[in-house]
Amino acid sequence: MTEPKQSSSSVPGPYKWEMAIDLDRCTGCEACVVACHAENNIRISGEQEAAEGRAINWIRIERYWEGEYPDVTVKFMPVLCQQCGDAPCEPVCPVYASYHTPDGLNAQVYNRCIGVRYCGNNCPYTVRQFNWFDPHWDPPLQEQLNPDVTVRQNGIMEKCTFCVQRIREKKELAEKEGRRVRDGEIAPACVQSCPTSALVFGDRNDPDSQVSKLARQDRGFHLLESLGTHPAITYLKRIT
Amino acid sequence: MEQEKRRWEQIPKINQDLLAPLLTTHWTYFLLVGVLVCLVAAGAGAWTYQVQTGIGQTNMHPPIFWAVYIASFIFWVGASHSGTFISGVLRLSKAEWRRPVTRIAELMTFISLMIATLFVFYHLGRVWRWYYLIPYPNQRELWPNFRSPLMWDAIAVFTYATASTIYLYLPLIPDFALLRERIDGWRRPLYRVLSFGWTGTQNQWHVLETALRIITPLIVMVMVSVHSIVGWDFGVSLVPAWHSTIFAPYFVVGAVHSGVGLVAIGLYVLRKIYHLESYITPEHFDKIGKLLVVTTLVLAYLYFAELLTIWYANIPDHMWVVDALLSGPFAVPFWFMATCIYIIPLATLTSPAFRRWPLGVMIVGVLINIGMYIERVLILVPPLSYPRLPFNWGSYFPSWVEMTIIVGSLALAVLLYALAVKVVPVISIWEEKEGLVHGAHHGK
Amino acid sequence: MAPITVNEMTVLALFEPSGYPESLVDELRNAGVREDAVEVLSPLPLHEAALLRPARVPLHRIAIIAGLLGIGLGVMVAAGTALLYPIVTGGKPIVAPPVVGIIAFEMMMLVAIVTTFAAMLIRLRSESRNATERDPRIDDGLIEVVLSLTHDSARLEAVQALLQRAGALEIRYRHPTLSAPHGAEREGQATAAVLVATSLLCGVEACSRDMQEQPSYQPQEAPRLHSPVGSVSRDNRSVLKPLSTQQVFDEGARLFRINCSHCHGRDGTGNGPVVAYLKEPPADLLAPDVQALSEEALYDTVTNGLAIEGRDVMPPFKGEMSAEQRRSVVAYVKSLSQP
Amino acid sequence: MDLRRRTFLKLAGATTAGSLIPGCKENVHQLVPYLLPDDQIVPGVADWYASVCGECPAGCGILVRVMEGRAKKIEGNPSHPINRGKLCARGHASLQRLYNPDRIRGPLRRAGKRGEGRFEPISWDEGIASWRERLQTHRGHALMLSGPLSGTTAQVVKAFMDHIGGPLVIHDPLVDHALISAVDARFGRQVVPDFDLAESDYVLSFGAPLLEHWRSPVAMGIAYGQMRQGRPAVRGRLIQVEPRMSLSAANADRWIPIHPGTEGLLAIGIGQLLLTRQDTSTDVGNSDAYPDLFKAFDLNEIVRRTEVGYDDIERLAVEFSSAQAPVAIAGGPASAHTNGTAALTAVNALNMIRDRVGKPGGVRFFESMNPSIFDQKEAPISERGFLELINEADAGRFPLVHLHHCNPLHTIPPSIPVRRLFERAEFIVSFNSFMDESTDLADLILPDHVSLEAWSDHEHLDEGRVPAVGLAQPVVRPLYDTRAVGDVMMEVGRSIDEGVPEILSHETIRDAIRSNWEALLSQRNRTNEPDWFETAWIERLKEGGWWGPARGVQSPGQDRRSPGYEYESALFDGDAAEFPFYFYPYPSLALGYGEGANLPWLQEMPDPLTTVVWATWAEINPKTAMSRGIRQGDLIRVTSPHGFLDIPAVHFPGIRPDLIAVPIGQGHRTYGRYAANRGVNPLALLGALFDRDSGRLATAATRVRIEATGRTGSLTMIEQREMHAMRDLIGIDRINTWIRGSGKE
Repeated sequence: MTEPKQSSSSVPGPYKWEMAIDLDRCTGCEACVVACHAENNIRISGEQEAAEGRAINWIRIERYWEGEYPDVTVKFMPVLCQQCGDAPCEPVCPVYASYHTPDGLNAQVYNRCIGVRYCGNNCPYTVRQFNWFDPHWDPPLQEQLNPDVTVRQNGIMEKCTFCVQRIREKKELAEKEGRRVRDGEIAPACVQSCPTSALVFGDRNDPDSQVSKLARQDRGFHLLESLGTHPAITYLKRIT
Repeated sequence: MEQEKRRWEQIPKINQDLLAPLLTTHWTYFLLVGVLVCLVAAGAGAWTYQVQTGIGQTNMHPPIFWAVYIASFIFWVGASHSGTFISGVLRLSKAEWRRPVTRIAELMTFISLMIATLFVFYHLGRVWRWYYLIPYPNQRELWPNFRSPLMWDAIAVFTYATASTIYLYLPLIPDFALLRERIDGWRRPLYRVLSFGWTGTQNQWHVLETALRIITPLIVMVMVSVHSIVGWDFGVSLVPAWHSTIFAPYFVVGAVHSGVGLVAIGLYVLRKIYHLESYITPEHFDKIGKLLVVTTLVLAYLYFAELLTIWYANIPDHMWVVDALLSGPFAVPFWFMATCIYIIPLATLTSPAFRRWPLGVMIVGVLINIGMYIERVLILVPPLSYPRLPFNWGSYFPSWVEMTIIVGSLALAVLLYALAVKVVPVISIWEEKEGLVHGAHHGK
Repeated sequence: MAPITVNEMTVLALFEPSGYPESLVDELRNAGVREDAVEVLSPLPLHEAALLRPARVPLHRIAIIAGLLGIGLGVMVAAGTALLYPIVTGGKPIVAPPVVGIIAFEMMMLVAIVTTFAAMLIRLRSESRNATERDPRIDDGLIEVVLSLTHDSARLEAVQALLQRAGALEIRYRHPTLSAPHGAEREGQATAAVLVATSLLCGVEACSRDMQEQPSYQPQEAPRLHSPVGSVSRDNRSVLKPLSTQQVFDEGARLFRINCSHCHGRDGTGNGPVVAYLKEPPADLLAPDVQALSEEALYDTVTNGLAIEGRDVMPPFKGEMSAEQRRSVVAYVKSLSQP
Repeated sequence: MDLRRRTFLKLAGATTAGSLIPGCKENVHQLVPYLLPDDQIVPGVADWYASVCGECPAGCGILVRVMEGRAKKIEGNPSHPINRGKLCARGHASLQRLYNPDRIRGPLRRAGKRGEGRFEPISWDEGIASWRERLQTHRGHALMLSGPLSGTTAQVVKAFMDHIGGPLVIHDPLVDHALISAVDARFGRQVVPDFDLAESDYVLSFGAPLLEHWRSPVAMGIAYGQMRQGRPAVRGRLIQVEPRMSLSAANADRWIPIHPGTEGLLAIGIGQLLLTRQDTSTDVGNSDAYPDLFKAFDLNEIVRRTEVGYDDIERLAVEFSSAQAPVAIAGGPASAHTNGTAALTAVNALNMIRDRVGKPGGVRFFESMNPSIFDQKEAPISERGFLELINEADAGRFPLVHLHHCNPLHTIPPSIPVRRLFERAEFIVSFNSFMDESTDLADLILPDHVSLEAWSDHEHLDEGRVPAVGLAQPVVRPLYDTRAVGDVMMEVGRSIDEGVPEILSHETIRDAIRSNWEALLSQRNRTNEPDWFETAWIERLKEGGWWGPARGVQSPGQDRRSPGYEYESALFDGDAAEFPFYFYPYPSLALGYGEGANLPWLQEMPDPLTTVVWATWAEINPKTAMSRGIRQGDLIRVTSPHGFLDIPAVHFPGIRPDLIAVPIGQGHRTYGRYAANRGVNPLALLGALFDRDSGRLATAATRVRIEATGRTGSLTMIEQREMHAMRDLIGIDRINTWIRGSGKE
């Protein structure tokens, strides 16, 4: 990973991609879920696979009921790979298929993975999905597959990559123009499509980026913070 | 002198008794081998089907990524510790009653280790890429990550496999020399190579015994390290109810517990089939029974320690699992397991009369092993079924492919044992002779 | 008795274990038989001190040295190679001391046990007598004493008498035949078989090609499709009006000279060298009606060519020039009218 | 090892032979360079085409990423004022409509008897010829059943139907006729007003599906996000009053489970309290306008019938009166009763009391564009309108029926006998691009392009604050032998007789759109160059449409409500004793009324509240279910006066104990492999009750009863712990169901 040339903007050093999710804005409309399926060649898991609990969603909306009828409330929680700072899935992989990139992302190398699945166990957020069978698209649905994203075969662990193909594309563009990536220039598919703008993505090393401002809010908390995984996603508490 | 003279005269009888299994083959043996071959073929077919179509043939799904394959791996690695523990510790303590037991146990070690490695291959998602685990230089930017407990497993099981093969082969050398003379046909060239030019000079005996005296403590230490590492596979993870310090000792004692049970079964079956009553006496079963009582008590103590700490601390993440085990969906298998490996052995093996009843000890051995298999599954599946985010809780039940592969592997183990009995004398002949001549009081 | 020949002689004497005199070895030694010439073969280890000669193989020391070697090897494997092989881990640690400890322990054990075993095997091999000397009846509980003596016939009788006095059941003599250590030939074939097998194995590895065959269409992968007619993408290249800068005109002029001047002539009036051979004279680009055409129309003619009454008069230049180049030619043709 | 030469040679031979054996064939990739390079296409680089999403009438602007002629991804168009770069789930999934394996790939003619569903492919000329011949014979007796139309396509279809004589009937099940008639009655505008959530600080919603199907769910989503966290100092609150907790109620600050059909009564109650407090609070509207409406009911009776506590009503009144910019909205279940319009009028009256009409954060109407070219639009008819249509069909008035982008047999309950309309018709022509239930009965199918392959424009001149006309251009070449319905109509229209109206005189629909846009753009950015329209047209194509400056607010029309208007309570089909439960079939978030069912992404998208995928389910209150021994996933028989359905039950804490709710969308007999024979269509249980004023079908007005069938239904949930309530490891339950399950018919 070559370091970006010293660009005009004040913030030196590598990027640290992070996301802020405002639970007060999130309505659970699942636009992000389908946007992610379209962008990242996620397989179509039919009814049988979903019944076996093997539907693959890189981002899912967790719904929690609270209370009894009639004063019952619902909490929606979009959960995706938290790109942890100290990811519990990295030390346990015997082939370095799960490793940490200098950009602060937790990357999954499909070709190295031999399907031991320890990373899936050790992830406290259960966001790692596994390809139990080869994916299948009835023609002509495969015309829609995104050539920038590898189509995974069976026996491979996969997870949200923060749309790394978009990050890399814009980083190369910025590098070509000799500048740093602007705040908001990179938007993963879910961030881009979220109608209520609940999801915000950006470089946390840049103090005045949108995600840094949101992450500093006192409503901010991290999922399962006590485990010390230092997730890269800050949730903003819903005000009830 | 007269007594000594009479003892030397029984040596030919020993040769005759202990070589009988290799020479005569009853038709039921072929029937047994035939059945086992069919079961093994079914298992192989199921595995190829799973590799061809994808590991989705199992019932594993997020959050339960590890299930019966890894549980079977632990079970067979545990079973393999029976050999090391019994023959190793007994040799160290020079207990006379070890003589007929050591080789039976060491054969079990050798075979169950092979089955254990097989289960690792069943478990891999992309099994045709297993060699990524080997640290050989390549251009694919591949290198095994030695911080992963699975790499510790790989190295530890490899070390243990080599060590136990050596530990099996060493006492066999003199017997191979004897077989080289007594048995002809296709096995003779094999014995000639395996006996490694043994002629029986005192120096050779001395070197052999020294080597044995060196390797025995080492292999016991390896045995303890291997099953601690298998325990640390789970102990070092973040999964609630896995992440606990008790796992390493608990696994080691559990391994010995199920291993000794397995040896009890082996002793009884071989004694019954090959009429070795004069070699394997109720005294042996009594000693094995005492050993089982000790391991049951230690195992119960460790398991109680683990459950108590979780139950008392009442941390929700862990308590979901314990509740599920004690009173939730996993209650039925849990209590069945608890009776099999704690209550029944303590109830029966504490009475000396029962311990001297070979069939009884064998039945308790079988129950212990069934219980220990379920206990390995219950160590694996419930904690995985209750991840920290309750939205993702799941449940699991093995699929037919998994069950066929498990049964097929069990059949393979029994098949290998049956074949081994035809190639190697089940009881170490020279040790029996040595026991006969030098033993202070031969266990009559 | 067999005729006594000239050189080496091996004497084999069988004894009843009970009848075997403890002092036999000492008597033999007094009779002048060398220490290492005496071998006692038995079906089980005889612990009588007399028989034991000091073991020349220090297995204990070998095991300890091998163990230390194993620790070194373990540390090298777990830590050394990881540092030598720079895998990108984004600053995360590769070497963890407790982990290196575990692997070092395992390697120590492995190397120690394997070396002890190897040392013992080598020692066994050096100790092994000729297999034929071993009388099968040893296994039934007899003890055999093997003496390898020189041809000195006098000592032979003395030894023979000594043995008979000691109660030997049977005494035989044997000349040590120079038999090559058996099995050398067969070992050669075994290693050959192993070699073939490994080459087969790594051959297989080259065959499977996971994820190289992507179901998604890669750039330029057949079947090639065309863009929709009439639609305009946001950053459409062919519709962009080039800036009428000088640089575009020069480019247009250069391309005009290459592609168009052979018919339309260098100055565009239609007097190119090829005109004589054409049925239909090319248009005079300076004519007012041509200059009046819009840029789009000109661009369209250059791109798709021209056909009058079904006969195509001018070839399309779509294949020869890119969209920008055709734009620049059109800009140049438009500029012909201005002086 | 003696390494004599001979053994060495033998060894070398063996190893080389060994390593050759496993070489395997490298399958060849065909890389075909272009003979004639396409101007736009650069291999490996994406083109972005601006267009408009065709999944629902909201008309959000989209950008489609196309690589080498293949559409890869749909994203929101940042410059389009309605969705401003955002996009809902159905918008993304519409890409699978283009590449759906079950699309009709060419014109078909019926081969067997009608309804057998056997068709044989024919050429376009044959198809058009047989259609033209039928048009000539039945001139003046044709009927066109169409989905929502907009812009030039609406004009072309309308002109075509006028040309051949016959009504153009627009049917869109999601249009809330009760709301339109309530607004028309009170404000004289036949349009859904713009409820400005973004600036409001207190939204009192009586069942309005703000986040699911309210005009443009994306626009409402943006407004909701703005309302919640958009402003530094203010955080808007949302209160949802409805019998079943919908997605909007799940996100509300408070959900009030009101008795079905009494939303209007609650509004009246709140109105009374507002008026009594009227002297104290500040800007109260002309209270005298509703002397009759708010005095008709006594507050205690309101509390009894709505089952909403007195202090709750008072709290709502206090909050509504003290809020800075409150707004009251009604729709969804509130309008799905026989007194829908009355209820909505009462709720609108609340806005009048607080004088919220025309204010930021309230109810806003905008001046309509000066003579806009798209002015005469056909209004969609209500379900009651279908009854007259069916009577006319019985009288043999419609021998020739056309279908365009609508599937009435699925979206209209059988109690309204639309099927008779098909049976009476001599010849049925369908332009749908999928084999749905209605097209299955067609005699001739002339498949239209999918929205991503066709030219169309989407006019929203009189709705939002910013007038906008979206322009949709094809992003890929048509995949199959399909033709735009506009082109076919023009061609056939001209060939019937020359005297066609100007709109049909064009060659293709694209030319018609261009002429319309020339008129539209000439009013604004006309420049003096001769080919100004070409550059302007390319500019608009790149931009994705035309949007004018934000408009000022228009004062509402006068109150045209007839005097003596009084509120009456909702009627229900089926008597309370035999059918103890109320029943509410609601349009599902992903599948709408079923048009999304053939898209795999929408089928596998988990329903936000129950996380069920690929299935229909019946929501039942957990206490009611437990009292009747109904466990999660058990199949229950829901019986109404018009039939019964077996639906798997889901324990749904957010529903009234006396209400059963079932999502609409599944239950297709044919509609492609992803939709066919999956789940059930709850509309089959509904009776033919309508809203008194607007004629909209009262979907929530049918009562049902439920009983357990003892079998477990096929229910698939993403949240596994609910799926089989963590049955035990041994799977004893699985064995029981396997034994019992064999009886499943």
